[in-house]
Amino acid sequence: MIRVQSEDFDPGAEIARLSDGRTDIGAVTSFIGLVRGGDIRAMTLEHYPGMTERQLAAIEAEACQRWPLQAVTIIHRVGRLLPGERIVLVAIASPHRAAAFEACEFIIDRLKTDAPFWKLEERHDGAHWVEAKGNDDARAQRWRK
Amino acid sequence: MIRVQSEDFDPGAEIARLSDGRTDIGAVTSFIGLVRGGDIRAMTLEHYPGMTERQLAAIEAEACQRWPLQAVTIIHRVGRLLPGERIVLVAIASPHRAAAFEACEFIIDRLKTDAPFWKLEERHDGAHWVEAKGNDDARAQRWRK
Amino acid sequence: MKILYFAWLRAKIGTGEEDLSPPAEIATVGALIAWLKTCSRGHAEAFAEGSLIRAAVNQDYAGLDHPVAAGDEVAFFPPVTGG
Amino acid sequence: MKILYFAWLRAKIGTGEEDLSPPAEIATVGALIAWLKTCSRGHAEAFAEGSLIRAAVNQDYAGLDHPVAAGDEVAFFPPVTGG
Repeated sequence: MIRVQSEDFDPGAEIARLSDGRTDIGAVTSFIGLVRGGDIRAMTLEHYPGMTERQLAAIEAEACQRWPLQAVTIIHRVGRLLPGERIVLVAIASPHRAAAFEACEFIIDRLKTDAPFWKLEERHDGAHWVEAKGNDDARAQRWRK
Repeated sequence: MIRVQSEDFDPGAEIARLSDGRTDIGAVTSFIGLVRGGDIRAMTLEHYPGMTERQLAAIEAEACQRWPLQAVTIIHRVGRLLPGERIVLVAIASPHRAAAFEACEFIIDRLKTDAPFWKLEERHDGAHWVEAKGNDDARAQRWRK
Repeated sequence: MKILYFAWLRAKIGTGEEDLSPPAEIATVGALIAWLKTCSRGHAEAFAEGSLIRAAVNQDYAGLDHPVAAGDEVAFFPPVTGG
Repeated sequence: MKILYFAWLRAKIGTGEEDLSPPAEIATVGALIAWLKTCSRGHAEAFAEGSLIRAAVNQDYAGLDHPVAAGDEVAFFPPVTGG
């Protein structure tokens, strides 16, 4: 399940939805990314409607091919967010914990390098587009084999 | 925060609690382990009261020493559980996602090999104590260096 | 041809979307960039040497050699920073 | 000395806890196991050669050479299977 939305999401409801009423799931993992404060007063998430959903669907499909997954949820917010607000959720259900962890990390790593979102940070000296981190590329690279 | 209890827990409330009212957290990861059905009709979790909490506290302390963590929650249920029921929650808050993922996986791996819990499975042919998996030892071993 | 710009490219060029009809000999992403640079000062600045820019054709990532044609949706944007 | 048994050891021995006073020369976990095997048939079976058993002294994992003394809490159990 993939959603790109401006409103907040409820991590508990999303995580519960993955396993509710099922008895074949052994492990549910989740990742939530949040806006960190400090010098950042707000952050505006821009995206490329259409391509974003396509890329996220491709990432999800690749994860499902690589690991035995029973359910995948990816939710990413867009628009202006304040420090402490949730940006993104990735949640995975699998029979096995190793697969659930690896797939969750794979999806967020790949999302960071492939999904067309851009962050505009508001700092004390104005608004700045965040630059991509080489570190993120290196993390995403781990999954290519 | 460490809890050993027979009643169920609310993953959403526990995960939200880690970051509520804070603006310094960048990543929250969680792992939920559930009873898988199939041939298993029920599972009874036995533990060693006192030593369990000690071991979990030691695992949490080691995680906090190895990674920059802002909050850790470990909840493990005991008693009789049915397929689909939650057994364990590990949830982590950190400024950084790599630390949040690694610490979450470290804690559940170590919990599986070090925390004194035992599973008695009820199958079609009676009740059987689950045998420890060499696989779990190997996973826990990854973290020794 | 529908051309889309995101993030600082949108800001520099002054629009997020334009419908353009490049000459028929513009047949690749690379050629399209070279042609766009001649369209305005904003375009020239956005596509200046050294800018880190990604391209997508019909919503899939595309390299400089990727073909483009009338009717395509071509997007330009900086390396992504979501998540 | 408080001796605790868990999981199938508890089932085999027939109790989860007993207060015992081993002879003074029983000074290590290994010696305690050898002595416990003489206590009853259930004990002998539980601690039979080849059983995979872990020990803890005062709630910390302990090897066969670990000292035990009056007043200690000593626990025996199979490899753990929680999580």
